[in-house]
Amino acid sequence: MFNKILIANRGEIAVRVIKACKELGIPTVAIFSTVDRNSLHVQMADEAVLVGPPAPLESYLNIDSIISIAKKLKADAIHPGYGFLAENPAFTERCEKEGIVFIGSDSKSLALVGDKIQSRETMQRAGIPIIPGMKGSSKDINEFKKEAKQIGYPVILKASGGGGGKGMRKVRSEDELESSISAGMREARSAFGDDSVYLEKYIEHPRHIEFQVLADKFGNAVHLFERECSIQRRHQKIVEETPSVALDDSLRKKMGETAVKAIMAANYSNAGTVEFLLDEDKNFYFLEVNARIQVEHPITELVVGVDLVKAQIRLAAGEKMFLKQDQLKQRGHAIECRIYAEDPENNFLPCSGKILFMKEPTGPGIRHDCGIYTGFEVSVYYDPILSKLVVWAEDRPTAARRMLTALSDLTVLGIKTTTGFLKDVVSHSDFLEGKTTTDFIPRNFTDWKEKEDNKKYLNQALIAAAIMSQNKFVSKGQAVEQESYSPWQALGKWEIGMRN
Amino acid sequence: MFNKILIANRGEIAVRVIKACKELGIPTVAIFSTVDRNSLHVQMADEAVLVGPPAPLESYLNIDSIISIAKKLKADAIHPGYGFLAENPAFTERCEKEGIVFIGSDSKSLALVGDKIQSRETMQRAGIPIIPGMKGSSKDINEFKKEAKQIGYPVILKASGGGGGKGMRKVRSEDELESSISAGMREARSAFGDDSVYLEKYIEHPRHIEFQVLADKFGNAVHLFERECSIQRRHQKIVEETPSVALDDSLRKKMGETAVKAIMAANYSNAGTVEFLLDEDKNFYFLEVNARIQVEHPITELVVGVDLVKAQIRLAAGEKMFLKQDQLKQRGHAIECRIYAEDPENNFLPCSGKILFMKEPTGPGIRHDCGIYTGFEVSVYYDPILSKLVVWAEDRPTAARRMLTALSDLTVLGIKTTTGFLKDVVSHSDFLEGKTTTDFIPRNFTDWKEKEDNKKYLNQALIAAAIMSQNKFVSKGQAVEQESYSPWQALGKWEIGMRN
Amino acid sequence: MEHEFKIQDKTYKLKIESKGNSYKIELDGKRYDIDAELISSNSISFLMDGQALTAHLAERDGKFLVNINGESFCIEKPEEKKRKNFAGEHTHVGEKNFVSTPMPGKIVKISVKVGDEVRKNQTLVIVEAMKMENEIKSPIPAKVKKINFKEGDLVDTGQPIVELEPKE
Amino acid sequence: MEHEFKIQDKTYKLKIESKGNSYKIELDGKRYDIDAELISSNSISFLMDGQALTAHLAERDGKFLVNINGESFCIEKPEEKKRKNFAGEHTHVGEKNFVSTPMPGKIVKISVKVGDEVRKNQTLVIVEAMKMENEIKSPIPAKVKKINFKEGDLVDTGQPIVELEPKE
Repeated sequence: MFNKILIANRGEIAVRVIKACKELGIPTVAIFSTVDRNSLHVQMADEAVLVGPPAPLESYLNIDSIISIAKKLKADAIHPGYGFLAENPAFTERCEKEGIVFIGSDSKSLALVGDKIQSRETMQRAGIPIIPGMKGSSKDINEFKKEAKQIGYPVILKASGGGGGKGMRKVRSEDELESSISAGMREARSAFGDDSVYLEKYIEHPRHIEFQVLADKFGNAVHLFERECSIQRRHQKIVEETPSVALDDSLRKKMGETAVKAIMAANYSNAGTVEFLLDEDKNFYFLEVNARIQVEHPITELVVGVDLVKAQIRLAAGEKMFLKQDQLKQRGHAIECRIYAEDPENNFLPCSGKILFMKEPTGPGIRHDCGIYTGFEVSVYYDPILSKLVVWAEDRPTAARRMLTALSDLTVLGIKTTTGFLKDVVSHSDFLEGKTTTDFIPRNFTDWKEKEDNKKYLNQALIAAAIMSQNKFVSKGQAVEQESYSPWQALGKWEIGMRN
Repeated sequence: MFNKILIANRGEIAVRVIKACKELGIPTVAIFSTVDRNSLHVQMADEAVLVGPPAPLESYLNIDSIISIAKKLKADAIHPGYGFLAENPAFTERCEKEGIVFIGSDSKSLALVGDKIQSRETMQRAGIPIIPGMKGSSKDINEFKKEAKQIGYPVILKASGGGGGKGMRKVRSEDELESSISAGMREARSAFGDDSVYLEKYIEHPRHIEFQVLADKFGNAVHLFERECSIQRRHQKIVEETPSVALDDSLRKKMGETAVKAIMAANYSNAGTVEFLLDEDKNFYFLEVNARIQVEHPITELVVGVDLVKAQIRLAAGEKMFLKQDQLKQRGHAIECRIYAEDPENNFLPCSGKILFMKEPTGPGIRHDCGIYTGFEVSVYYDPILSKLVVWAEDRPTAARRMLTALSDLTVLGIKTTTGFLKDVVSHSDFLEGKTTTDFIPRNFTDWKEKEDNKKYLNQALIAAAIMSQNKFVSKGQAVEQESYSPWQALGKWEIGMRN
Repeated sequence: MEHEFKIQDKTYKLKIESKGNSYKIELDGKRYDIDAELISSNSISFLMDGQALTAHLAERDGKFLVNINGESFCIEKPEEKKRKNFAGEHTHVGEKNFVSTPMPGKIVKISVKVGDEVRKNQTLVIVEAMKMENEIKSPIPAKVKKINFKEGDLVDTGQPIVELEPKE
Repeated sequence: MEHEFKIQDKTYKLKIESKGNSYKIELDGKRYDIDAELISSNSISFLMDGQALTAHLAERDGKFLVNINGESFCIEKPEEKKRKNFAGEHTHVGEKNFVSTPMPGKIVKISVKVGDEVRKNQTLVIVEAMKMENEIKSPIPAKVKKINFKEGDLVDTGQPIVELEPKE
């Protein structure tokens, strides 16, 4: 096993990885940019080192700095989390050269699956169904125009170098093509350091179904069943669940086997996810391999009972596959809601600022993978994900109900979040009936506003504000003195005492 | 289903029940004594009513007050939690008379299983193995002396009316008998309103193994496997786990079937637990039926995947058994540590006082059923349980490791707790090897002291104190202003502004 | 004592009398008897005629941010409002005839130059924040009057990026 | 600046120099360079030569209660100690020749009367707290000098319940 693991990431996923390492007894190194000194991952790691200025290219994407920190502190493995360097074959290759274990697949397979065009070809050869689209990327707008016409509008523009919705745009007509391509290329470069983009047929009303796969370095792989991630806005997943209501056992088995076949075809090892689109006739098409731990991995952990991050570490350390396909079972139902610092009433624009107060939901079947705390400053520099609220329950209706109460119990004051929006999503009749296709949000939630008039607790909120405004509590001098035992405040009083 | 449920309890179990009701969409009524106005269960319920002064007999044991609150607020069911009125047949009978559903078994079966002597006879008739002991209670010291001599010392003194270690004492010789009986009777009266006590053979080095059973009102019952609760001090369970390392599948099956038979013999419905002692030769003896939701129920929930509190509510509402024995499976391993407000260095004397700061552990597989918060005042009047830290993991060693890190992450400042002691328990070689018998604590932890000299972070703690003492932060005026957004403090400043 | 609050455009007046933790409050002609306990410096536990509620509050810029059972409220105190500057407001467009960004970020592209005539909804500027590009569009048909930033600049909320002259 | 602290009976001296969030600390002849950030009003995040740590602190009665990675410390500030009273201390017995309860509770039984001679470890009083009975025993062979409470009384920590006269 490893002597020390460097986590080349920040936020909730860095926290998640550090917790796994702690339980495995492996010391951890956190890296942080100058705006992240007070981040949770810095507080939790055994060692923490400044990696650079806030801009990702100078910090969490800065390969030279990260490698030199790992070598200096004698970390023998690096966990990349998701995003940043998680799917960057150049980084993985560098780790391989420097003799540091990259916790993920090898650079060759990463390069293959990370290039959507190459991977589509590989999958096609392996007999895996794919969506019609461009054979390769291009810099020539005319080629895009020709291809788009041939595939037929609407088409979808994707970044060759990565996932997560970055650089991805639906293009309805030739009018929109040129500006979409420019914007997509810029986003792709900024997010992945590679501006290659390509076009694909846009499938109407599909479901996004992905399969979690674990593979060792010796050609053994198992799948841990599906996750349905159809509820997306701007091609970004926001609510995920498992099992999917759209699969029956035979389709589940067939897709699972296809997923394992896809991973084998790419000579891929470690944790990977095979994404499919499922159309209305239950045909499924290979989309891509996500060569990383996914944001939504907790729902699989809860339903299948396997710790995926620990599995990643063990497989990267060279353990043989320790799971058997026929012993893996789904139990109950899990749902994840991503809590973003975004304004759902204003086109989901990211928000930054200080968390003035936060209270986490707790209780049976509730897991909150969280990267923030009261007093934390959400910066503009990084992905606006704050936390992931995950619930497990015996069945889907119970899980949906649990998610609703857990969302109501999550309090974040001082910054706008998607919590109120998500409450409406998980209590929407289409969601409760399992009518979840990737157009769920545009279909049901265009121009969503919080229903101010329907709020039950308006009077109570006003009364709370009035009681606060009433100087009663303060003039009694009770509030601060009785309720706060901060040494800072105590010292403050002591200071005053000294001066008198 | 019920229209409204009154929870006749306080602390973490009241919080647990309220959460279950919320998810079922059933409004809740909390009751509170005058010292519990600021308790968590009052904050979480839909309605909350003062029930009386702090003394339990005048508040949480005050049957008349509780019934009248339930009737006034039109609660059609009462959940008793554990302790207090949970196993009081008089209360259950009163509920039955008033037309309020008691969420538990009926008064007749409660009277039967609640009387240890009667229940021993019933079990013996049903062919269930029992421990040799007195046939009935007595007020005559000479009868106790005679019986004890006949059974043979050591014997154990137990309260007829209840469990949880209250009134229970090991008696090594006739010298100790009289004072033990007086103390036991007083404790029994105070805890259960009934001072009957009796004697039993004391079995050396046993394990405490109990089986969770659920039964409907129509004679259908299933068991949800075992919990091992051998780690006890003063006959109070402090660490519980499931599965037990002492059972193999055939013994597990046999004990489970015996547990169901015991529940049936008592005509018992709802959630109940059948306690056994398992001796070194794997003989098991019926101890008693715990006619309530148990403190340690979460470990069964995590391993079997069934919400026991919701099951209680559904069964009490008259639902038929919705679980099938052959579909119930154990998965992984769960451990619970009870966090008490006690001083483990001073004979576990209960502590009271204000929680100056608390931070809960979070993460995959961690559940913290908690009745306290920063600023909460732990009173002297009630059981000193603060919370229950519960972990689930794929296997026992991983669960033990997870528990250790979770205990390290649990911070409670301002009151002594058993946390440090529990860390030593779950990392003890006997625990890790599964050598858990009921004498585990006296065998390994007599006169336990926290190892001050071995502390890793002594220098860091001193440095933290020094930095706090340095008036730097305070004189900068940053601390309070930047880090606290309490409206109270804001108003405080505003007040000052007004006066100028 | 009387308090006046605003939520969005609506004004609310409350009369409040208190004795210890007991409050008598009049709101919209209704009277409430309340027992309120300070649970932490950001939380109040209420009992209103038996109804139990916990409100979480924080204060910033003369506003109370309140959350009760997952419902959020932003309550302004009009008398305090006056004393605050207008920083942090979402001044996208409108009367002021300029466009600004609703969140701090970096200008990655300025698509127009001074003197250009622009259509309604034509993209003027692209601001990148948190790795997403946001197009800032012209709210009206207009002529570009002034550009206050260049590509690569960091820009804060409310700062006029491009000033416009409306076309009739 | 110098600070003196006590943990149990041991005294520690620290020299501390600070500039912003940077601290130079000397303890036991060793020097530490520290970057310390206030994470909340009860938590400090340290970096000491790369080592990352979070300390949680609270203060009461002139003592710091500190928790780092699950290890607890009670750190006294001797100079402040003097100004505090001794309430809350566990004064069971010893030099003072009386017994008291280590936690507040109700006296359910007093087993002795004034003038009784008692053995070491003989139960003098039973105090019930949190539904558990706790026997308060004589720490020494002694004669009962005075009894300050009666059965049913509530008794606080540190209050002399039974006063004793030691026997040689």
